[in-house]
Amino acid sequence: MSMEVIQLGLLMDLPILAALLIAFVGKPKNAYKIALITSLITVLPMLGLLASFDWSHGDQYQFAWSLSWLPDLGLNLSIGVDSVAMLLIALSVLLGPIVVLASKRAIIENRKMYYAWLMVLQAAMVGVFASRDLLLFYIFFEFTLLPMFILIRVFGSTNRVAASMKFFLYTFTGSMMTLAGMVYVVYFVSTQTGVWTLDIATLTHHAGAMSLTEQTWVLAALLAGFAVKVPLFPFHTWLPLAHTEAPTAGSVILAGVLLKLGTYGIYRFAIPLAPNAFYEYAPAIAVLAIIGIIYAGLICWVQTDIKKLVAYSSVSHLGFCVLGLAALNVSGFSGSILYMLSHGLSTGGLFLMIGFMYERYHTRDMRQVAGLASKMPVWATFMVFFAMASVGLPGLNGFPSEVLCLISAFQSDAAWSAAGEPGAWGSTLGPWFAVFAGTGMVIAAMYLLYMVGKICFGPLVEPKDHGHHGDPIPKDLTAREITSLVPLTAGCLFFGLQPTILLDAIEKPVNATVNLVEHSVESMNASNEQTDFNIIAEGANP
Amino acid sequence: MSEKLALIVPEILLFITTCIVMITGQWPQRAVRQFTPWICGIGLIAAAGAATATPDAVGTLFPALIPYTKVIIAMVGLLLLLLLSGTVDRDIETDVDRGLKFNPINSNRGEFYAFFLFSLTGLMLTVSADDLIWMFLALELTSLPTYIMVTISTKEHKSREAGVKYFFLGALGAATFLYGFAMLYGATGTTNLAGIAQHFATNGISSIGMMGMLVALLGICFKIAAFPMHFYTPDVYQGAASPVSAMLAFVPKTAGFIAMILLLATVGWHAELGLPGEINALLWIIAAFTMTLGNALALIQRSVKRMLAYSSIAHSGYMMVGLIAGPGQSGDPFWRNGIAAVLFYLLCYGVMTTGVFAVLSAIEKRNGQEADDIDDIRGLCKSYPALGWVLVICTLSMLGFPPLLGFIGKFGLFSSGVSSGNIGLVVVLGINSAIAAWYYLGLIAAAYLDSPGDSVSTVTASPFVSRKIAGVISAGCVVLLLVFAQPLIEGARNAAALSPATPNAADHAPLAPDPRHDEDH
Amino acid sequence: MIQLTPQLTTLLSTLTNPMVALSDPAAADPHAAATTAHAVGEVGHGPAWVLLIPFLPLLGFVLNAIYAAIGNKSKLPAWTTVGLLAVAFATTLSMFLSYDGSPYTVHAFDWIQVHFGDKSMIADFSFYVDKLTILWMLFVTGLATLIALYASEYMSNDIGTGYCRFFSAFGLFVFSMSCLVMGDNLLMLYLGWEGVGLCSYLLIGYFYKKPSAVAAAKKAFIVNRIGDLGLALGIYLTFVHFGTLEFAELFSNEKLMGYVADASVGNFSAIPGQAQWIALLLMIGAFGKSAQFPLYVWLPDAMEGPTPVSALIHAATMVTAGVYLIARMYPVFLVSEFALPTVAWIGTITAVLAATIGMAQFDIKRIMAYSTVSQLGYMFAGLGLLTTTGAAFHVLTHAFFKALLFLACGAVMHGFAGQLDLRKLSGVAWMKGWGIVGVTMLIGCMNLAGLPYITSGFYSKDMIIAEAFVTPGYSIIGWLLIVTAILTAYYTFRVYFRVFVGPQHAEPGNEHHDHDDHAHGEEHNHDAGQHGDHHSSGFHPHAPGWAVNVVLAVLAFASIAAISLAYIDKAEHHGWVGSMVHDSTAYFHSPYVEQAHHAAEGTAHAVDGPVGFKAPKAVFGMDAHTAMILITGIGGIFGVLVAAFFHGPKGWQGLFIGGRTEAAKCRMDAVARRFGPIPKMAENKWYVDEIYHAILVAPLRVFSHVLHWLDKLLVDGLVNLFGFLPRLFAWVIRPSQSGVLQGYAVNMAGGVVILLVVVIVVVLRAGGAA
Amino acid sequence: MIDSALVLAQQSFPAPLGDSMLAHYLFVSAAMFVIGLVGFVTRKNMIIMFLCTELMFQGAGLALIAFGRHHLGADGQTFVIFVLCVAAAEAAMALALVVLLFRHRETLSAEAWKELNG
Repeated sequence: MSMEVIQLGLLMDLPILAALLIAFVGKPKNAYKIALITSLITVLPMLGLLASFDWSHGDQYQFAWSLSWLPDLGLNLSIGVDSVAMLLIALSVLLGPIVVLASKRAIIENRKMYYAWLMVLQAAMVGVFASRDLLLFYIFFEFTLLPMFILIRVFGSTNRVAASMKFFLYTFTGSMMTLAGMVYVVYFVSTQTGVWTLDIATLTHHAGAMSLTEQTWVLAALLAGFAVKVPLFPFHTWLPLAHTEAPTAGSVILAGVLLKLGTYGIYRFAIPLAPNAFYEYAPAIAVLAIIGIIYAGLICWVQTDIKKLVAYSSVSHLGFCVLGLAALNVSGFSGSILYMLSHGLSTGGLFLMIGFMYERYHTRDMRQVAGLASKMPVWATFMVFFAMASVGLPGLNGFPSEVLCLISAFQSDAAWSAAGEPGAWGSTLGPWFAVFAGTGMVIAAMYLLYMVGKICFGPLVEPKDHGHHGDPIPKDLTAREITSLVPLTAGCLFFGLQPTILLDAIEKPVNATVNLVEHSVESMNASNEQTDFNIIAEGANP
Repeated sequence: MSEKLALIVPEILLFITTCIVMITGQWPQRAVRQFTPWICGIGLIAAAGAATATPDAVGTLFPALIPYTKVIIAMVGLLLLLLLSGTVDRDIETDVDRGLKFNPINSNRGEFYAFFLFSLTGLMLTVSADDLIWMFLALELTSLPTYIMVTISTKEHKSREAGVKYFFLGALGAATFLYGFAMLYGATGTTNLAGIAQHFATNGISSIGMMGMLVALLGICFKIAAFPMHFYTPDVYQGAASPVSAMLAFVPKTAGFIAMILLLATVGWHAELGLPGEINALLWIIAAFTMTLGNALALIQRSVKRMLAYSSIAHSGYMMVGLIAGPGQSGDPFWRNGIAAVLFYLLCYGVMTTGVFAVLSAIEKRNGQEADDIDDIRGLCKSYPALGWVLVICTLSMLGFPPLLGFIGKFGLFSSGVSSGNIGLVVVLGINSAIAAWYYLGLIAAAYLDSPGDSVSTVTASPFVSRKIAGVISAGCVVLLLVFAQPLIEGARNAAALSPATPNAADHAPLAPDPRHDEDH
Repeated sequence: MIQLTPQLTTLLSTLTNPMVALSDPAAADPHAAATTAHAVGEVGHGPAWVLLIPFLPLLGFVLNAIYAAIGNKSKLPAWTTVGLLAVAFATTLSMFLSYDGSPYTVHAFDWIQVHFGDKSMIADFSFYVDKLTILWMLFVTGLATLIALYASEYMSNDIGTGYCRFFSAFGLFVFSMSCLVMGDNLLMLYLGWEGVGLCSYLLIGYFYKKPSAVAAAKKAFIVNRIGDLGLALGIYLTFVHFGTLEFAELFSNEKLMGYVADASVGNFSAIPGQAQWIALLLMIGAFGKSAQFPLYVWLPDAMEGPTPVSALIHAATMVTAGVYLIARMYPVFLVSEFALPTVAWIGTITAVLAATIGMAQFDIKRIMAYSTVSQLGYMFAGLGLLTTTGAAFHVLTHAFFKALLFLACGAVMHGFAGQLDLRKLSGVAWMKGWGIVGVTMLIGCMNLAGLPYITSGFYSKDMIIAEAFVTPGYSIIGWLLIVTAILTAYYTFRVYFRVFVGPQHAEPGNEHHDHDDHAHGEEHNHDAGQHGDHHSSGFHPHAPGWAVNVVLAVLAFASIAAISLAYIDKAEHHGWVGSMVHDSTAYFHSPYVEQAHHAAEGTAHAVDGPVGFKAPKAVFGMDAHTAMILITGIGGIFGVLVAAFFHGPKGWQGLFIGGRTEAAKCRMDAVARRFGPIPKMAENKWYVDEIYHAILVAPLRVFSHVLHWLDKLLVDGLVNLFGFLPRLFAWVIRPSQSGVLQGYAVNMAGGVVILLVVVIVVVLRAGGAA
Repeated sequence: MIDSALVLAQQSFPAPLGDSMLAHYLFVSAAMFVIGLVGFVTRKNMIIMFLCTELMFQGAGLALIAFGRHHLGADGQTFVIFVLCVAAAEAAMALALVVLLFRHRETLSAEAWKELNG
């Protein structure tokens, strides 16, 4: 076990240890400190991993380690990361201290439970991305539900019970189908190779041999879980509810990482395991994504609950992410993965801003709170910043990925893209997809400026009874709050100005995935032609 | 003869223990009386030890079924034993504490433990059964004591009502599978299971044999609490004392599943098409209905025990997926072997459900009544953290939440279902797991997330530490068996290996090729 | 539009630009063309100090943000900004002076790079410098410096509150504008494009407590975004079609050269549709940013921002970005059959429409705003008529005189507590301390009105109008533009005659700088009564200080001095601007096009003559240029006289034809009544905003509400329904658990029987089917 | 005729139960089972209900004997003996149960016991 593997393990173990410490040893008042210190310490091995990762071989699993767990089920504790997973892990780990910082004042009761589960969630999120075993992935994927369920259910606002139930049950239902689909793939591969294996790389290598019908069903099953998680229209209704009711940290993690499990799942599993079916149904998926972009965007525009607005905006934004995946080409995948990494920063930032406001005024209703710029200029500045990042302003995080996703939609139509590019071998999407998805840009400006215009600008409006709750609240953001925002701000700028670093990092795996899809589609086309030829030959020879 | 006896050494040991227990349970000296459960425990451990040493049952359908199955029966039996302590004779012991003289006539302790052991003996005998007569007797031996245990488990009316319903409907069920057995015998001229299998394999399955099989299976559905014989389940579970309910959830169900496995092995599973059409259709419908019914009705319960009863029904439905999938070809691995999945799941289910019932048994209302309403367990993690956590862990496991034991078990069912081509049923299973999540989550939320302040009635710990221990052990197993599941899974796989010599009727039956599988050829 | 198509073809193949009618030695000389073409094809790396131009303003932004964070309460932000911008301007000047004729790029850092296969999409943070860039950057940085200086005084009321915010946004704006103009690829351009939009948003909404300012800011951003969508799609399509986003590569792209060659012989059918779409999409972006019909509605509202902002962003620089875009991407526009005619017509329509609205407004800043829209229309018409030189020249002169006009108006607004209604002000020029404002305003108005020979505005406007007459089929545009020129002269001098001359009168506005936390109004109330000649007791105008006056004077001088630009290089390029444009891709007859043409010569589409040589065409028996000097000159003077007659005060100040004796009454009042509702409609901007609201915004909003409800009821309802189904099922089957023993027995027996029957039937049917 | 029958009887004693005869027995056994079932379902008196289950058991028993005779094996008869034992055990339990219940409700009606439901 190399040093790096230990570091990777630490990313999961440290939060778990902290959770145990908080739950069984620590006092409630220390919970925050333990969580904060742990989440900060966890950053160190993560940085070490980032440094020792061999980015020039980003498509290979690195820091790989495997321990046989249940050989009869083929289940191995096998971890390892490629560059995509590595970056997503980095994102998850970096969000840790931020959400802990942001929770200090919001969470007053049940602190032990809160921070313990927050830490568990941290570990589970790392686990999802670090898994090289299909079942292990699924275990972590599902496991994230529980901490989140508890965070929403116990620490959410008024409608939290319904929200947590819907969140859990909806995603759980979907992922049961995902499990069935995954098992089918494993079974199929075992019939091909004679080995029952859950190793993702092996499965990916052989799954393309499934017939189109099989792949279609597998795709449907996998998407049942992942599309709900993303969430893709029309499976999104749990998200606004969950986001609205969740505590700030929950919303941030939900937006920052948990939704990405869906797109990551599509990228990592749905596409490689059912390449031909995905190719076949990519336009339909893209249409859903685009409907989501426009539909959710327009709904945002008429919200009065500011948190719900941002929640719906996630639905809208994630539409771009799925669109990029549906384009099945390099720019689409790159854009989509970039979106996975960057979306959480701006949306997470917005959720933090709303959380800070809520701590002061105990309302999220834009009719009750408005014009806060005059009272909280620092807050308003950050709010405008994150809103602009969310709008997709160039130079900030949303832009490069949005551009790539839209370009990919154009490109993925063979008629519109130069031959010789991987992914330019057929028509999945086309310019109209980009045009309609592009309206999302306008709509995003509409609803976010509507929000900013109401909540930050205009005459000051404050709810009458604010300040009756608990301790006196400082006027503007405190140093702690600003500290939690600075990394997000820096992240937004970094993603906006230096996406190339990330794009280079994910270039290899993305190209590999595109090649895989291309290979499967071509071989299936070839075999179809062969069949056609045979039929013709037989027909000609009575 | 001696080979046969060698197979039933555990049963013999248990029977001996039963005889001892019957006497010691009524013993005037309290110390001896109270030693009774220990004797049971020793007997069970001895039986488990003997079971491990059981040789292969040559000539039976599942030659290696006995060791694994009997060991898990004995182990879960030990857990149940911990749970059962104090169920009866509580008043009598209180009276003795107050100085009254012990009157063996009023005491039920002896027969209660004896019945428990009898039931387990019956269960083990079911495992050893190689003959219809044996199987019938073993099944009845499993069930008859439980009728009485249910009835005497509490002093309340509900136990009697539960007892009467259980008994009468049980008789109906027994008559049904007996009639099925009669027809099976009529069709084949032998009561020996291997003989029946041989007959089916050589002569095909006659319509009367098929009818017999169907009726027998339907009758055994009573034991496993499956549709359409499940109606008694919630009433009986609710009426019986919680420890007894736990026992009902494991013992007759296991007996029923073992019996079904043995019966189904006589017709065999076709390599591609599985069970013969009628049986497949029957089990398919039963499985789907059982899961759905159980989960749906569990959704609307306030009584935790009723909820668990319905969940027990649902779990039977899940396990039937494994039955339908069958053991696959000889030498097939665990993930393909539905029977192994069932055997493993029986263990998982036994442990999980014992844990939950243990929690319910370990608390009681202040008026001495059983804790049953969901409000009674509200905030349990705060008032009784150990019990609360046991409940949370075991319920999560029943939900099939990864990576707990229930998930591993369910994954076996999933994989066998998928690899045997029953994807539709697996989808139903998946949807049902999600429906089940609803009420399990309610349970978890009530115990862990809600504060005791919400609770209407307050509960207190019951004075039996062993119940708490049973719960903690169950929860411990749910977590720790994850790490050590491999030997168990391996054991289940070995146990469920169909004897290679088994003639397979299904393979010989003239069957139309299924177009689904054309592309495989 | 259809009938225009062949005309454009003719245009491309036969037009002769009068400015190069005397033939263009540089362009005609194959050797020179080849040299320049070489330069276009292989773009070298420029000096790194060029990076100072964008990054100094960015530094200003950062410093001002820091000042804001530490709560600076002095004029330090202003001086920082002015200083940095001045250095940036100086750097631009040195860039101009050191430019050796071949474009170069300066690489700051890698930005977006995606590699697929052997190709890649590269959009780096780099800057591309050619003469077009230099031209734009000169006036952007120059004006920004001046206006920052002006703002240092103008915004001084906000010291300690919004001062830092203003100047940081100001710095960010100049940075973004630099990126827009200097970016070496389309995504950089887009970055700047959106960046200036952001700054525009922030600065329009500077007085954020004012709902109207917030609404205007929002409107500006969103309307711009609609345009940006077109721009973005155009950029994507450019990449998808040409495989590059970098200007240097794009303009040496063989495909594009081939298309230009095809276009030059009118063979548009040889150009793929998608290549033609690029220009149409980019055009939408240009319409949004440059406030062209139908996306012009945001610009008048944008006057909610502080006046320096209106001057710099919404008059001089940002709104010309559309012109820049089209000029920069001119080859792409040339290959589109419909793009340039559309640009010409939209520009003309905008010019006319905005002028008619401008005539009826009473808010002087809004009049200036509409005049900006109208003048932008001229520029677009010029682009559409293939005179990029004219358009660019007009951009330049307009930048000076419109900035001047705005700043003068701003001085008035500042001095009269936000008063902008021309009916409530009169004779301002004669008030104490307002002399410079009066004079410079007059110069600005003359420029806008296009008084012949003495104003630079005249030269640039004339260049465009003349072009319309030499372009076959476009004389109607010419006439429309002439009419617009007359209207422009009228409404411009309407302002001047009413506000700056005549009897002194001033009612203060109601805006006591409500953006200030300290009461600005009180400051002036202490000496109430000393200025009894003002109608509002307790008010005295706040005469501009030195910074404002200096800036106004400089701008006035510049707008006159710009006349000289028309004469520099006149022979070769029809003016200095022509020479600047000439060496860039913006010039339709540029070496680039030449090169493309040469490339095409070898092909089957060889043409008779070089691209863009127009046959000289006589208008009224004269050279078009001379004719236009006459016509527009006379038209301009006529417009001024009309304004003087209707609005001018009695006496010499009204050129002896005016009759106004009061601030609020004039001859026009009576005339306007004769026109019935038309003036009112014009004053209400032809109800365009209302129409947009009725046919776009309101329905969309209703639709969104419908979607919201659908989401709640249908989409979520279905989910809830599926969630409810198990419960429903449970309630349905619950009676089976009646608790009655016999009931259970019946159920069991019935279940067994039914199952047996079902199974047997199912299997029989399945068997039968098989 | 008689001779031949006798010879036949002597040759294969005990003679297997013929198919038609078997059918008669099976019919009776089925009838007993169904009557028992119907009685169980329709009668409310618990003792009678129990008797009905006995009828069902014995119906099955009859079938077993008939089949045993049909196959000329002892299995059926053996089975029946065990069934009778079990039935006896059940009878004992049933009576005890019925007595217990009667003590509490003073009625033998099964419908008196329906508190547990849903």
